[in-house]
Amino acid sequence: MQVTINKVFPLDGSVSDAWNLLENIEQVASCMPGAEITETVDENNFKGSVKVKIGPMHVAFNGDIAVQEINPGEHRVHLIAKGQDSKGTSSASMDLTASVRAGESGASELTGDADVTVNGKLANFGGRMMTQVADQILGQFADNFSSRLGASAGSEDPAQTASEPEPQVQEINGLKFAWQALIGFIKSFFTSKA
Amino acid sequence: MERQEQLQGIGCSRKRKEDPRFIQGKGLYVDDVKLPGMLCGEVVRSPFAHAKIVSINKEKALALPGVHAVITAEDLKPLGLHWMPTLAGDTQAVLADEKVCFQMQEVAMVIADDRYIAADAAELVEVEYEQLPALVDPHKAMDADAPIIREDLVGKDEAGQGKRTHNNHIFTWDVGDKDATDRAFESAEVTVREDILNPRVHPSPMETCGCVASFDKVNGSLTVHITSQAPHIVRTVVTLLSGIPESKVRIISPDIGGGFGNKVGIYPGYVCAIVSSIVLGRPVKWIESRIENISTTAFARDYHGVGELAADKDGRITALRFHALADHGAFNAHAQPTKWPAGLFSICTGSYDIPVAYARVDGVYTNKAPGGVAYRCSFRVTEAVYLIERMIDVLAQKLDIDKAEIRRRNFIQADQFPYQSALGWEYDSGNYAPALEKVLEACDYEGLRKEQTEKRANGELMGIGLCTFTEIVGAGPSKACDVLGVGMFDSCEIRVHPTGSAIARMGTITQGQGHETTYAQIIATELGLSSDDIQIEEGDTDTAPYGLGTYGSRSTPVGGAATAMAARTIRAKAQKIAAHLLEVSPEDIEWDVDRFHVKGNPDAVKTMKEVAWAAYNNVPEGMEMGLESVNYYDPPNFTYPFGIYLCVVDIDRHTGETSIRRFYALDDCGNRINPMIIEGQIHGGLNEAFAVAMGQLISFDEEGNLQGNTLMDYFIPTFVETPHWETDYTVTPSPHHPLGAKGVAESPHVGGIPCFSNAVVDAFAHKGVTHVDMPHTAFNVWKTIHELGLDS
Amino acid sequence: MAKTQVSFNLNGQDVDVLVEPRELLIHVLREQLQLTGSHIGCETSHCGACTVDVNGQSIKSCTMLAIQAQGATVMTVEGLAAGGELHPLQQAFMDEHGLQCGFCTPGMLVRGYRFLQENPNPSEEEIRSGMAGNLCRCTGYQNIIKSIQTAAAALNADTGSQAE
Amino acid sequence: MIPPSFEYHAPGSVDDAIALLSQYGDAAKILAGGHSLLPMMKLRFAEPEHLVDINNIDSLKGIREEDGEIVIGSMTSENALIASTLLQEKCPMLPEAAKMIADPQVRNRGTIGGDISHGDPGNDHPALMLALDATFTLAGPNGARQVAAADFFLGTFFTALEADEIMTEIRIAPQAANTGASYQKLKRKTGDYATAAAAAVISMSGDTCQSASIALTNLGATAMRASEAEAVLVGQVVDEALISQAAAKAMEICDPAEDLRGDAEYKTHMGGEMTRRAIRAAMQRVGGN
Repeated sequence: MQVTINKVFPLDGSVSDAWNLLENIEQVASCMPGAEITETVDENNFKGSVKVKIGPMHVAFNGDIAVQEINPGEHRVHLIAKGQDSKGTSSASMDLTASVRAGESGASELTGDADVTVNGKLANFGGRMMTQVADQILGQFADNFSSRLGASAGSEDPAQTASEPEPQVQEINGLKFAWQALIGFIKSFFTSKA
Repeated sequence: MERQEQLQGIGCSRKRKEDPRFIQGKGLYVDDVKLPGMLCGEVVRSPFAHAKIVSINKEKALALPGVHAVITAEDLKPLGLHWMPTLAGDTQAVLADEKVCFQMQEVAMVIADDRYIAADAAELVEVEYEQLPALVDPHKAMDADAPIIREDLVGKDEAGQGKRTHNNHIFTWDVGDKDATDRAFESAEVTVREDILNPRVHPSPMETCGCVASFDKVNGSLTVHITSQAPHIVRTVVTLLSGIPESKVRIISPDIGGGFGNKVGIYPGYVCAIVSSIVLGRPVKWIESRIENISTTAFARDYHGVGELAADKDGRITALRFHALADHGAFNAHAQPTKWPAGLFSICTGSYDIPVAYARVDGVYTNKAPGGVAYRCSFRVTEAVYLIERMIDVLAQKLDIDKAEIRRRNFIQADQFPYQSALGWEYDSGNYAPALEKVLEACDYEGLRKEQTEKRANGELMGIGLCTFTEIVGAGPSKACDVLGVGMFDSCEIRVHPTGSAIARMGTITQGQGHETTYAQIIATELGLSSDDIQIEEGDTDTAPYGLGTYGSRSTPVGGAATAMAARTIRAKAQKIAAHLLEVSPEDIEWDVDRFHVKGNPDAVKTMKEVAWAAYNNVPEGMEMGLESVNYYDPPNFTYPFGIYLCVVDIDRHTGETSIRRFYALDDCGNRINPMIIEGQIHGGLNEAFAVAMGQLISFDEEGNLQGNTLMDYFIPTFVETPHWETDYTVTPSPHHPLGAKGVAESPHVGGIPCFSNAVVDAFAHKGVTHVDMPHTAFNVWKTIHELGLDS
Repeated sequence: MAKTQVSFNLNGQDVDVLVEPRELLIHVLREQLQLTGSHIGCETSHCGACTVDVNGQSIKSCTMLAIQAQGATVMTVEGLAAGGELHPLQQAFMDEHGLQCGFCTPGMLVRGYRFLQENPNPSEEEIRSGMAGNLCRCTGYQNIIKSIQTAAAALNADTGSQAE
Repeated sequence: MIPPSFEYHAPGSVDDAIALLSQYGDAAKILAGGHSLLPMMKLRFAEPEHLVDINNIDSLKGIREEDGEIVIGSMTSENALIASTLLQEKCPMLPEAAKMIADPQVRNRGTIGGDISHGDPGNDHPALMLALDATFTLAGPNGARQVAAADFFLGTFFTALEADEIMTEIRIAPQAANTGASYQKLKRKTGDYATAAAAAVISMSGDTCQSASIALTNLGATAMRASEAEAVLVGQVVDEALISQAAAKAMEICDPAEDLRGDAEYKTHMGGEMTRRAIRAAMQRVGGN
């Protein structure tokens, strides 16, 4: 089950501030709702996890992030993330190219082009909600990215400010919506009564 | 006459003898079997369609209290059981060996105290996979650079069914005179061509597959209760795989909750349960869930064909040509016993006198579940009938000839039987033209066409579908069919008891067809004993004579014939005993319904009951006592039932919903044993045809993930969707069958599918539509409507 | 997981079982109470093979916890025949060839039994919608409809004669 | 297909149920009819540690008239809706629609409150509630509050119901005079979700449409009100051309997910067609039926 998503998000900060944030993969990962880097293998390879618990649903994905390219000239990063859920019944991968550029309205823009693939149980029962789910996650990511950029723009030490975690509640809520959409879709395969 | 009626024999719509237990909840199905100390198995399955197995960690599962074992390919290897032969000459992984080749493939089996613990433990088996690109489209599978699905076959130019030309190629099969066919096409006045798809579907009987394996370590004997349409074959396969002598293997098919082809094959779950029982020394039950059933055991069809007809300008067909890619999934587990990889596809010239034909099928591997079963049909007969019955409509439209008329012009005529078809069959009997006229008249075909014309003028969509099909069933002559070298005979053993009741044991196995009733009726008529007093037993290999099972509409053509022959042997002996009792010579005696009497002296009588008693105390000198016989019947030919179906549909041009206004089915299955049961079989077969034509589809996404493998999405019509059925019949006996019977249960499925399709396409014929692929869901039909702009 | 005692009336008899909360009613009926008439066909409440009667209503016992049956009155196909005599619906299924493989039959009968109490004089259309929660692969439904019509007539004749 | 282990609670009152939800928080899940939750648990997608079964709370069941409103307990089953003479008389669209949900057995277990609380865009009651301008009573640790249907459905499976709240009642105004209502649902087969469905409630004054209320099922992230479609009709003498305009407006707000029922284009068209049929049927029933 593969979907392709192309998105542009306006940012408040300058192109160079945004690029400073984007080229730091660990920072980028922490903008992903519920995600964290658990191990730095080398400068281009990381291990990470996404853990979500919403209502009755528990999902934990563990995986690898491989940076394919960091192109400061074009303010572009290309990375591939692959993971499996902890029960081994589903896998997901994302081939993401993200870049920042001068914005049309705001100061700058974040562009994301992602191919997201889901296989296994989630693809059997929830695959067709992929677009909505991926959209939601990416939107939440952009929000986090933007707010972190806003926070860092006024700071002496952008990296330090940026590393402060976002309020957990906000992240969970963001995911809650997306995952609930997915759960709901899965449920919708069964008779429609609660 | 009265005595005849009392027998409730052939031709009588007697009530079924099996019903009392079913209506009181006393049937015994495999999942009802509960043995002391029994454990439960749960299969751990691959979430991916194509992946390498990096590692399997059983520790957490084994640590769960109540778990007895977790078996994987590694455990089966020392026993040589990690792969097993398929019925199609290929091999199939019992548990995935280093890689998985389809989603939900069997990777491990957990054995635990009960199904609850087994389910928990299956979740705890940790398998690490490295995903590989998956192939779901057979055309793409044949690309030069396609990923290799079966690494185990790399370098082998043969996979059990002849030469293969590509790593994902299984076989090429062809039949007919290619050159003559090509020439006929070159010189034809008119030709038509269509891509004809039979999508992947699943038989989905109400009961899923399962078994209870019980190995007795003390006696070294194995008993398996199993959902099998062919228990004797299972016994032979178990022996070949395990080395346990056949005399110590007992296979029991108890009551079977529907088969429809799903229960012919031998599945990894069975093998794992058997091995587990042997290793653990305790009975092991394995029952698949509905999701597992739809996803893994036995798909049908998946034939991607191109059909062509050549004809003269009057619509007389001069040649037929066909090529298909047959998607067999990851292993060629095509469950069919003929000597040809495409089964009986060569019946594709149908009811028509076609001078030359050529058909070719290439088998292909994909990352989908293995199989290729005959879903309520003989082997690839649905695909064949679908081809010819669709194509003749395409030709009719091209030439603007009425669809009934074009059939009249091409029918094999009654005086041409026995008829030699271009692809090598000898049709035993048929009488198509009068049957067609009977149906057209019953349905007021002319009136319907008139109404259609009026409706079209108003922008309404009404379709009339015809299907005038011929089947080939009753596999089969052993010269044409065998399973693992065992010829396709079938058997019956009859014992008449001293007081005149009897038991018969059969090599076939009923799955709802009513064998306990119909075989008893045959014996009743042949022996003059009431069918009430005749017990039929099937499915226990310890007691029944060897037989090849029930599928391909073979029970009546083969098992029924064996029954008649065994009964006739008994009657011949009985005649001698009667003569002895009446003190005349056997030639001076006549059979009269239920008794013998001396010719010319109707009062000198011995009833069969009296003879039965005498058989145990007063037989002619030199004669063995007892009254029993066993017959192994190898039929001289297949049988060729036919039918004329007519379907009227109305299509909602706004939603694409098709409503079946009328479905009229005339079947000719030769002589009829129990008309009530025949009618029931036809209703059921039509409903399965309706399901296939209008909604069933096993679909995958591009990565091989199954879509819609629960009964929410997989279409099994309910009372509400199912149309009303009208049935009719003619009788054209088979000349070679002892009872003149032909077999009926599959005709409605085989003939019904193209009839529905023909009706749907006919609704759009005036707009130039010649073919639309199944299933004709509202969505798919609407697409046609919308493309044509008919919804505005 | 600790087990809980659940008591209910099953086919006229009081029964007690010890169950885990997660145990489904169908499994407890079939495996603990040995009433294997009710069957499992789909597990997602689509097929109706597991239909039983709980407190006068047809329900799918694959989608009800056994623990929820506490205090309930439950009837399965095994409870349909009274005093060794077949229920008219059972007789009608036999007479009208309303079954083939028999796997869906217990669920059909239990649902049909309740349906005829809800609607003693159903039209064909009403039978089709009233029985729509039960799947059959063998019969094409037509003879099941006939069976229900025959049973309705028999039951009504019976009630009529009793009233006199 | 075996659910994972959990602890089972069967409170006898709403207060007890709320106390359990407060105590166990995210680890608890309400068990109403169970026909969505139990299959999900069998697939091991949902693994709640605690199930709070509210089937034993009698106060949540039943249909009554109170202060000129129809009050439906959240645990009222679909079959009870169908059987209710009060609803047949004063809110006939509800029993009509309930007959199109699932199958007879499932309708004995499935409840109106469960159907609404899930916020599943494929469920039928959300659109019905929107079209009927229903109000929901949500009870929580701090008492009860009233939420209008229009404010309840926030996203796919995302509603205004908090984790420690239970929907207790649904309140609906009886159908006004000179009003007709209809629910039109296209589905593949019995037991299926709608490919598309539409609810319409139309009030007429002579030949003029006085008010219109239209809502759609399974055509977006939530059930939704088709306000612009309504606006096309109100104050007008409604003819086929106008109905088609309204249907076109309804189609504009459709954003369905593609699945085996159809692609977005088909479903959107079916949204239009169901809207058209619902308006026609509702108008036919004005003053009659």
